[in-house]
Order: sequence, then structure tokens, then C-alpha cells
Amino acid sequence: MFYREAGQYKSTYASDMAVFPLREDRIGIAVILAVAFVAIPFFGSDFFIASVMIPFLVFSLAAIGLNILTGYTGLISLGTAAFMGVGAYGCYKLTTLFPGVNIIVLILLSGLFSAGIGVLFGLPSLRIKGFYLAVATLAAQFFLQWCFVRVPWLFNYNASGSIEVPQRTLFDIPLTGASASPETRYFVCLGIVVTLTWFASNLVHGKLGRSWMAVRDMDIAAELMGIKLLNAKLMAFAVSSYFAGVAGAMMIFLWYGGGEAADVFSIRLSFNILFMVIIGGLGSLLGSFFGAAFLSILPTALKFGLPALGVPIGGATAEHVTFMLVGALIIIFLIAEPHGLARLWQIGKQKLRTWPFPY
Amino acid sequence: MSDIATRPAPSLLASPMVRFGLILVAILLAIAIGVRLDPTNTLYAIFVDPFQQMVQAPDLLAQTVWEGLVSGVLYALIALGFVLIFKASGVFNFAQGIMVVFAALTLVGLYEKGVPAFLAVIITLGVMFALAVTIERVVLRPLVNQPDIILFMATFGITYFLIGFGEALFGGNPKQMIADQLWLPRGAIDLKILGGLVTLQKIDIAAAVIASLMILLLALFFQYTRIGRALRAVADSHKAALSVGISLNQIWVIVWFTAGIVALITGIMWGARSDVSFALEIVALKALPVLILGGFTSIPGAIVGGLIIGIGEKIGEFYWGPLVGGGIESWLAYFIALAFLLFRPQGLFGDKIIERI
Amino acid sequence: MNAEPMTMTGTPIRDTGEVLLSVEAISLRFGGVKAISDVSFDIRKGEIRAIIGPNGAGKTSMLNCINGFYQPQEGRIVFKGERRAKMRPHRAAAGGIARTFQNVALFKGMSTLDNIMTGRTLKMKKGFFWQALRHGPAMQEEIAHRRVVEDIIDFLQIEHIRKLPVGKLPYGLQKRVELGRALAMEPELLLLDEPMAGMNLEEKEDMCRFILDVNQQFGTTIALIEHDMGVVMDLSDRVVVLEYGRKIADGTPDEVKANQAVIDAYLGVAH
Amino acid sequence: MKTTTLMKGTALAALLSSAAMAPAMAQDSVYFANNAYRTGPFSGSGIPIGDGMRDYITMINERDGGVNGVKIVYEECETGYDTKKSIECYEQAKAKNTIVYSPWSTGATLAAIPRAHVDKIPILSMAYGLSASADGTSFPWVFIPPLTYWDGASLMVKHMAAELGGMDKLKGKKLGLIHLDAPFGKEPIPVLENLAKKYGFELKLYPVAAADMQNQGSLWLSIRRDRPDYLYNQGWGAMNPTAVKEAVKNNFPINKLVGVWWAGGDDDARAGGAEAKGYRSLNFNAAGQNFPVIQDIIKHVVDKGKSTAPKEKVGENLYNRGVYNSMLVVEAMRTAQKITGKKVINAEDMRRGLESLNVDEARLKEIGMANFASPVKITCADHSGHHKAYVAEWDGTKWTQKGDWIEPMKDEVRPLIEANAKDYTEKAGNWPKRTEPCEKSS
Repeated sequence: MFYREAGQYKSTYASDMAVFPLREDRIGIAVILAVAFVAIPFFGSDFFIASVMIPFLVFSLAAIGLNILTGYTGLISLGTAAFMGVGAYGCYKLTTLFPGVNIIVLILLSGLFSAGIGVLFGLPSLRIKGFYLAVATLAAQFFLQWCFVRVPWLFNYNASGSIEVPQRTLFDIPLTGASASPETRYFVCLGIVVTLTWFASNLVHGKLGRSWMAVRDMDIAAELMGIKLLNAKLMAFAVSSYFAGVAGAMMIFLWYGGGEAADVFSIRLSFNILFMVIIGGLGSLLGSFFGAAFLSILPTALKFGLPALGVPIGGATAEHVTFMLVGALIIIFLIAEPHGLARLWQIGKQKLRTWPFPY
Repeated sequence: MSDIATRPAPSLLASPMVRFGLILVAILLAIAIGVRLDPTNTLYAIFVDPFQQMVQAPDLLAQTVWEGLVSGVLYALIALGFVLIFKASGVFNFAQGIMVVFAALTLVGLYEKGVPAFLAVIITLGVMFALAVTIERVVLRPLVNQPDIILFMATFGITYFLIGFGEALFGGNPKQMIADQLWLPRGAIDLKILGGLVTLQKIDIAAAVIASLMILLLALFFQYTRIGRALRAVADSHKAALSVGISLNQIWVIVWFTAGIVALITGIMWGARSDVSFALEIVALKALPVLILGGFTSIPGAIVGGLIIGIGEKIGEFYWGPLVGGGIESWLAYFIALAFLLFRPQGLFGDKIIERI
Repeated sequence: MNAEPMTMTGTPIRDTGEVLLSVEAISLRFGGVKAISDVSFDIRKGEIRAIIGPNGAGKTSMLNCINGFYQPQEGRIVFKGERRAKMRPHRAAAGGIARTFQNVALFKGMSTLDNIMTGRTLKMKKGFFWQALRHGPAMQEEIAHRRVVEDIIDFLQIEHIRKLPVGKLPYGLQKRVELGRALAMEPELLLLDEPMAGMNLEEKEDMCRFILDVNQQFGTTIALIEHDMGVVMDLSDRVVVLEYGRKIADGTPDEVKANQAVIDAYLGVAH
Repeated sequence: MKTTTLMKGTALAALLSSAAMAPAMAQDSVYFANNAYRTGPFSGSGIPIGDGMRDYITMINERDGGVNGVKIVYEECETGYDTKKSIECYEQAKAKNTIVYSPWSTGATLAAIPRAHVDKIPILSMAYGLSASADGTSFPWVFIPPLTYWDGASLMVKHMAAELGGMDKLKGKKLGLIHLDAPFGKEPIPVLENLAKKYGFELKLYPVAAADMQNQGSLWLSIRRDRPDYLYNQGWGAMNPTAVKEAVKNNFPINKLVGVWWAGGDDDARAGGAEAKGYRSLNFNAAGQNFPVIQDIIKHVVDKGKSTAPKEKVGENLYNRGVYNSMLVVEAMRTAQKITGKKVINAEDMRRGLESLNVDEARLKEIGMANFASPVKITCADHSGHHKAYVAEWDGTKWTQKGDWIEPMKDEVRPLIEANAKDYTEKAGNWPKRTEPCEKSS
């Protein structure tokens, strides 16, 4: 009824190649962006913005990063958290080395460090595949985490071994540090995430994205088409780690506001982001958002939402329930829809397209 | 011969980028170590001193190797659980680690509730059987014929569920393994050899013996029983097994139950060495490099891989760890496995990778 | 069956040009097993060259050697006058060799359009940052290549499946998409590995027509493996016959048809 | 489809927003948010602590009807010892106007310190967290009584010297530090390094990665090789019982192994079996049930079925430490009421109360805690007090006091604290200058 492609003709390839070829989709995106940029900061409480929206954005970005590697290129990684950590520590070093440079620039630059490290740990991917590679990425996870604790240069020889987030401003508005308001931090996160998602979307719809998917679907054929496997895979590692790195820098600088970073970027976080990608949908950018929303908001909602609604649930019980629920949901999703929330969304849209006359 | 054949694997070292990367890593490491130490002594500290120590204190070397051997046996036990399931159902069972914790927790939890020790063991076995049946019914059966990666992810789901479930039932606090009640020995045997003292814990000896026995039993089981033969048939080809009338569902239950038994024994052994808590789950990740080394389908591979990783990381940590401040054990195993992988991508005993087009 | 009348006459009438690729005394072993032993032949510019032989004769291995997927232990391959003992697959692709596969090797998660667009990968030059922007030059490039791909889609008459994921297409169409993907590379030499395997008569006829059209319209040199003798004899200019990794005959279809060794191989004379 | 999604989103948003709304609070109550970790790998320690904290507050509410008639609404927020969740908990505590934030992990404390100075919420990190925060001039909102990890390290050295027969006997001895390879574990290193230089003993470090907490085999081999005279264990969670077991296994004299106060859980020692008898740990609260305060808790809370702790666990070392922490909260609140003259205090009042906290022997006796802990006094500049602690010994079934209460080396620790506080505030860039006035009494 409302959602039809009938009557929308594409007269140029450019419009046919648009990421959202349908007018309704474009309107939908515009509405979502409007909500994100206007409604949420205006109507959301501090708690909602600081503990729900900012984590959601950070995880979305990390999930997009992992999705590029796992969903688009077919390389499983269990080391996402470590690459996020590289971004966080990289950003910390940058802020001390270049205190005058705007923090947003530094956050975006810090991803380059993790891109480099990602490439280094991506090298074995030429020779090893599948689960073997997954285990190899664990080497990155544990080694880098060890470095975060063991290389005092990384945390500026602080006695506490932690990252201290300095206050940085833009036009005298504090962006980082404790006096930055949740709304400001949210806007910075949102801006970065929207921009980088746009880049990611461009990449996966272009030549590089096709090479990645070719490698994923049939690497030998891809090689015989002239795609250099090592380059495509390393590129995937680089881009993926870049996203993870920026997400990590955002996590520490815009969300945590400093602290004991080494144990933040633990194997648990790597797993969590992998789950987001699976539940959201492998090979779908939109799915990354769904997955992140689901897995970052669900526990918070259970923990704080249920008691607020008057359902008595102890903190520990909520925690147990969350674990069980997440586990069960992963299984249910895999059984019901192995392609994740993104596919459910598509199916929903397909139904809507023919509604109310499905035949 | 056929059009399908092994492809000469490309030499990784031939790729200039790889070579560049490796050199880079080597240089970085050298600098990192060099900065910490007196530069002139760096080479000595890496290449001479550790070996001198080995010669000067052979008792410590023997002790290190023994410690490595024992933890290697335990890694191998966890890896064995993986291999059993992978062979029979092609599932890379990430949940094996948590199954170890879950089994041990159930045992201890039951005992704390007043169930006699050996009855608790039997009930725990029952629980593991129920778990196997449940997993087969709820997870595996609906997911049959899905790609491996989906099944792998599903075992993540099992892991998370078991963590929540286990904590909700038994609480998350560490518990002590009921080693005495299970007639496991305690104390140590002190051997005065090699100009020093080598201490062998009786519990470690017991672990090694029990592990060997179990592997032997498993081998016999695979070789000489009807079910064992069926298992091997399934491992070779699901379709072929189906066509001769082997019930896949039954086989899966048996395999997961077997893996559950292995998990229980691993849990008892490891629990007796430290204690039973969810922190064990992370130690269980160490089984993954063991699998890389041994190959996912080889039981001897799991054992040899376990020993190499166990001994390798203990020796590495003990003799080279202090050069960088120690604590390298947390990642050394993965690097040992990676180093092996560069030369044998399919693992020590894994089936050859066949690329066909 | 449709055919090119000229080849029916039996003599090598087409003026095929200079040698494009020659295989010189190639041997390929896997462990102790010899897949190819000492095979030499050449492919001339503009011709359709068939490689035939019983199952396991080493035909696909031969193609794999030509485009660098396997590296023969002995012998050389000369392509466009350039001698090489070793060749990486992507170099071969860059040199103008494209191929299709015996068991369709499409990228199953991608649409028909994207599959064929991957064929243009080597021709697209815009760098990473332009791709990330997907505006300006990068978009123009994308559109230019899209045009080429749309021409190929028209040519192969697969407009209706343009946006469908290839994994769900029927086999015959998949083979066609695969041909399209190879064509998108604008190859000088096109290697077709059993392009008609598993097709019904109608599909085969279509495929034959496409192959001939490609050869004539674009002047693409084609080397193909095919089991259907009728097709081989009708399409090809010259045929090389392999058996147990050795070459047993080489010549025009008629010559090969008359060759005693070939008859023995196909009729199964006891060895 | 779209509209429904949007609606769902709005509903969820509303739900989460409301979750953070201030609770409907009665006129005569204050809200106290406590982080707890009853789940996860550290829950073995987290459960008794949480029980102790909750039970003391419940007892105050039940027995006395609150503090001067003001009930304390106590709420636990589960962190699982995970920093991410603790930040959520902080945000919630802030939204609900907690009078004091109790982070219960070093990571959570570090993350909360900058925020608390902006949001003006006092942090009470009892003998954990950032040692430098004992500098009240730089950290007006953070309190770290009764002593810091650096005091603990100096106590260890003192204890070693006392056993050896004097500070001069330290020369040439070897002290090993087993520590969790994380900021918490590395805390004692600077102090021990300084003291090693000063007194001429050798310091050996034995880090334990978080992933290898239960896998300390090679570490103990190194200990066997190095043969340290004493071992100080800065460990937490599953690491401690494993360390005790390994010490027993490796024939390390168990009474030379001394844990930081967090390595003094009953379960930690119990794991070593009979051989663990003699294991020691620093302690600043007494264990056992023989104190009026614990008896009151049993009477008013446990026996009435209002506690989650089984009766036999009441009085365990970590349980009592939870009680001690809640006592600090209650006493600070009482002080704040006295200073401000208000009954229902807010976070800023609570900060003043904490800063003027002075629990002397007499007061300890009044609240049934005589000999339970050393007196505590916090001042404007000194937010820790660097109070006395003692060495406890495991007798096979329970912790007992071994030796006297000893003073930490305040003169060693204090300069380090001030230097580090300076370093911290400088690196943070425009760290807020202290504007809060000191109380006249302190």
C-alpha cells in the first residue's frame, strides 16, 4: 500500500545503483536520521543517551567492521576486541603527542593503527582458512591484550596503568573528558558512525566489496578472475580493523571516559561483537545495526527495564537470564533464520511490498 | 588421475608482503627486547643464557617439562572432546570448554547438596546424557545440513546458555573439587634426581594415567564396537552412513555424550588441580591452538598437539618469559600453533587440504 | 544442430592467425601421480580449439596449468610471445585469460549483475578513496563498466535475472552467467571447461550460438573442453586429444575423427 | 511494519528512560547504590562482600529505623566485575541521586573518578581503586579509607622485617610479588621498588594473566628457581585459591606467602586444604561472629530470613569487610547529618560527611565494633588516612589475627601519592581545581 516500487522508474544507471533505490526507503532513512539527530537528544534522558545510545553506536561500528571481515569476506575473526584496543591506545598516544589537534580527527586517525596491526595479523589468512584462521586471530587477541598491560609506553607510564581521557573541546564545547555532556558525546559518535557507515556502504557496493564477496563465495574462482587474494583479504582486514579501531577509540574516549582499558578489550567483547554480526546478519550493514541494538540494549533493558516496570528481578538473576536468553536467541535465530535480523527485515519489506494483496 | 587434485600450496614465504611482515615482526620484537636489556647482552640473553640454565639446573628443566606434560594432557583432554564431535558431526564445538565447567560444577554442586560422591558422578553422567539429547533435539536436528559456520555459531549459543544456566543453578563462586571423596590421591612424590629435586604431584600422575586410559578405551571403542564402527563411518561420509542405515541422530547423541564424559573427567582433573569456577572456561580456549596443531579430526593429533603446546608454553614462559617481563603464556600457545601452521596449514595430522576447481 | 557451415566441409578453412599460446612439453605431477606428461600444442589467435579426452585424461589440469592455477613441474607455456614457467592466476587474468569452470564456480551470494561486474575488476582503476566516496570519478567509472556489463547481459539474454542472487538460478542460467562473467574480462583467450555439461538440447544450442558469436563478434580465441562430440566437431577449428595425461592426437576435427588412437581411446580398446 | 518498529522503539526508549528516573522516594529516606558482582569469575569474592554490605544496611534500617530516622534505600547493581556494566550502573546511580557511589572494582573506580568530579557524586572505594586518590586536594570527591594498596605494600615489607628481626635484616633478601597482570595487580610495584632500593632487598615480579588465573604452573616453577624469601600476593578471584594450592604443591613455606587483603577470602584459603594452614593475608577488619554488630545482624536480619547469606557464612572475612564498608557509609551519613543539620542528605552533603569522618575507638565500641577494625579518620587533604592493618593467619578453618595492628609507612607512601595525583590531574588537562571548602572541624 505505502511501500511499492511500482511507478518508480530508473532512467539512469546512477539511480539504479543507488544504495536505496526505492523512494520509501530513502524516506525511511531520512526519518531514522531525523530521529537520531533530533528526537533522541531532545527527548532522551541522560541515562538513555549515555548507557543505551552511545554503546549502541559504538558496537554498531565495531559490528560493521567485523561484518566486513566475516560477513563480506568470509574470514572469521575472534580478535575484534584487540583491534578495538589498538584504536583506543593509538588514540591515547595521539592525544598526548598532538594535544592541539582536534579529538575527532585523532579518533579517526587512530583507526589507522589498528588497520596496520590488522594487516599484520591478517597475513596468515593467505595460508589458513576457516576455523584455523579463527584460532589464529585469537593469537592477536591475547598478544595485543598482553601488550596493553605490558608496554607502559602505551599508557604513558601511568601508575594506574589506565587511560586517562583528557578534556578536548571544539568551539569551546567539551567533546571528551568528564565535563562533556552525554548529548555532545552522542552527537560526535553519531556523526562518526553515520559517516563511516556511508563509506562502508560505498565500499561494499563497489569494486572492493565485490572482490570481498567473490573471495568469500569462491576464492579460487576469484583468484582466476584476477583478484589478488592476499590483497583482497588484507584490505578486508585493514578496513575491518580500521572500523574496529575507531569504535575502540570512541568506546574509551566518548563512552567510558577512560579507565582500565586493557581488560575492557577482552575476548568476551570479541565474542559479543561476533554474536551481534551473526544475529544481525552476516553480510549486511543494516544487520550490524540490528545486531548491535539487540545485544547491547537487551541486557540493559532486562537489567534496568524490568525492575522499573515492577518486575522484581535481582541483578544477579537478570545477569543469568541475559546469558541464557542470549544463548537461546542465538540458537533460535540460527534455526529460524540463519541470515539474521537483516533477512527478517527484508522478508518483512517484501511482504509489505505486496500488502494488502499478497497474490 | 583426475582433474581434481591437490594443488601445490603456494609458498607463503615467497610472497613479498609476508616476508616483509615477518621481518617487521622480528625487528620489532628484537627492538622491544633489546631496549629492555643491555643491548650487548640481548643476544646472549636470548640464545645462550636459557640453554645454560637448562644445563645447569637439569632438575628444573625436568620439572618444567613435567609441568608442561601435565597441562598438555589436560589441554589434550579438552581438545579430545572437540575432535570427537568434529569427527562425527562436523561441528566445531565451541561449547566444549563450558561443558567441562558445567560437568564439574554439577558434580560438586550435587555433592554439596548431600549426594554421596560416587552417586553424584553417576547423576552427573546422567545430566551430561540429558544435555547431549537436548542438544541433539534442540540444536543439531533443526540445523542439519546447514553450513559448518552456522553450527559453529550455534555452539556459541550453547556456551552462553550453559554459562547462565550453570551460574543460576550452582552460583558463580569457585568450588572445590571433591578429589578425596573420589579417591584421587593427594600429596607428592619427591624424586631426588639430576642433582636436585623433582616433585611429581600424585594428582598429576593420576591425571596422566586416567587420560591415557580413557584414550585407550576410546580407541578400543572406535575399533571394536558396532557403535564405534558406525561413528567412523559417519565421520567418513554422512550420506554413506545414512545409506547403510545408521541413524545420524543416535550417533550424535552418543558422540555428544562421549564428549560429555570426557568433559566430566577433564573437569574433575582440572578442578582437583585448582578449583572449579567459570574462569576455567578461558583456560579451555587453550585447546584451540592444540587443535590447530593436531588437526581437527585426529585423536593422536590432539594428544601430540596438547603435549607440544603444554611443554612449549611452559618452557617458553620459564626460560624466555622473564626477558619480556613474563606472562607470555597467555599468548605463546597461539603463536606456537601459528608457526606450525605456516608450514603445515592442515595441522600435524590433519587431512591434506585439497583445492579443486 | 546449428553449426557453422564452413567447418562442416572439414578442411581448416578459417584463416587463424599467429600462435597466441603454446604449451611446450608440459608435465604435471601430484605426488607420484602424473596428471600430464610431456604435452605440447598451440592455440592460434581467433580459433576455437577443443581439448577432448576420456574422463581423467588431464584436460582440466591442462586448463589449470594454462591459467596458472597449477604450476607444471616441467615444460613451458608461451603466451603472446612471453615465455613463462611459473604464472600466478591473477597475472594470467591480467594478461587476458578468462575461464569458466566444470562445476559452476559463481559467487553464490551475489546477484547476476554483481557476478558479471566482478569480471570488470581488473579494468577498474579508481583507488580506494574514490571507491569509499562513490561519487565523481568513481561513480562515472562504475557507470561506464555497468554499461559494458549491461551489453553482455543483453547479449546473453539474461536481463530478467539481473538482480537475482545466482545461487538460486537454474543450472543452465548459471552457466550462462558464468560465461558472462568471463566475457566481462574482455579476454583474449577464453577457456571454457565443459560449458554444456548437464544442459538440455535447447540450452546447448543457445550456448553453442553464444560461443560462436563471441568468437566471431569479439574475435576472442577460445579453448574448450567438451564431452559432446557433436558439439566439438561442429564448433572447433582444431582438436587436441588427451588420454592418461598424454597427447594422442592433434588436428582438425576430421583428422582427429579418423585417428586410430582416438577411436581406440573412445571405444575403450583394452590397454 | 515501519510504524510498528518505530513505536516499539519509542516504547523501549520510554521504558529505559523511566528506568533511570529517580525512584519514588519517601521523604525520610536516602538512596545508596552499590555495585555488586554476584556473577562472573570473581563472584566468589563478590557474593560475601555484597551480603555483608546489604545485611548491615538492612540491620540499621530494621534495628534503628534508619540513620536518625532516615532509612537507607539500598540497591545493588550487578556488574559481574565488568567495567562496561559498572559504567551503566554509575549512570543509573547518578540518575537516581545516590548519596555515594560504591564502585567495587578498580576498573569501575578509574572510570568513575573523572565523572564523579563533574557530577558531584562522592566515590567510596574502600581500600581499592586509584591509590593517588588519597590526595583530597586533587580528588575532593574520592575516598579511599582505611588504606591504599601502597600502604599494603609497605605493610608487607614491615611484616617481613618484623619476622626477620629488623629493617636492617632485609638486605639481600628476596621478595616476590605475585600479581594479577592488570592495573590492580601492578599497583604495589612502585612502592615495593622504592623500598627495595632503600632497604636493599630484591624484588621479583610474577605476573598472572587474567586468562591464566587457574593455570599458574610455570609461574611457580620460576618461584622455585628464584627461591624468594617472601611472597606477596596481589591477587583476586580464582587466582588466589590457585596460588595457595600451588604454594602447597611446590613446598613453598605457606606462612611466607602473604596476600593483600583481597586475597584473604575464606574460600581462597580453604582451597589449599589442611596444608594451607598458616597462609597469611593483610587485613583491616576482624573475621568471625563474636562482635555485637555481627550478632545484631544475625538477630535482626539473618534470623528473620532477610539475608541471602547462609548463617554459617556470616562472619567470614569478606562478609565482615562488606559490613565494614557499609559502616563507613552509615557513619559518614551520620556525620553529614550532624554537619549540615539536615536529616535527608544529598550527595554533596555526603561528601562533606565523608571528609569529616572520624570513627574513634569509643564510637567503634558504641556501634558494636570494638576490636573489629582500627579507628578511621579522614581529613580534607588525606582521603585515606593510611590506617593500621594487621596480618591475619588461616588456622585451617578461619582467619585469626596474627600479631599487632601495624602502621603503614605513611612517609614513604604519601609523597608518591601526591606526585601521582599531580601527574594524573596534569595529564587529564583542565582537571577541576578543588573549590569545595574544607570543614572547620577537620
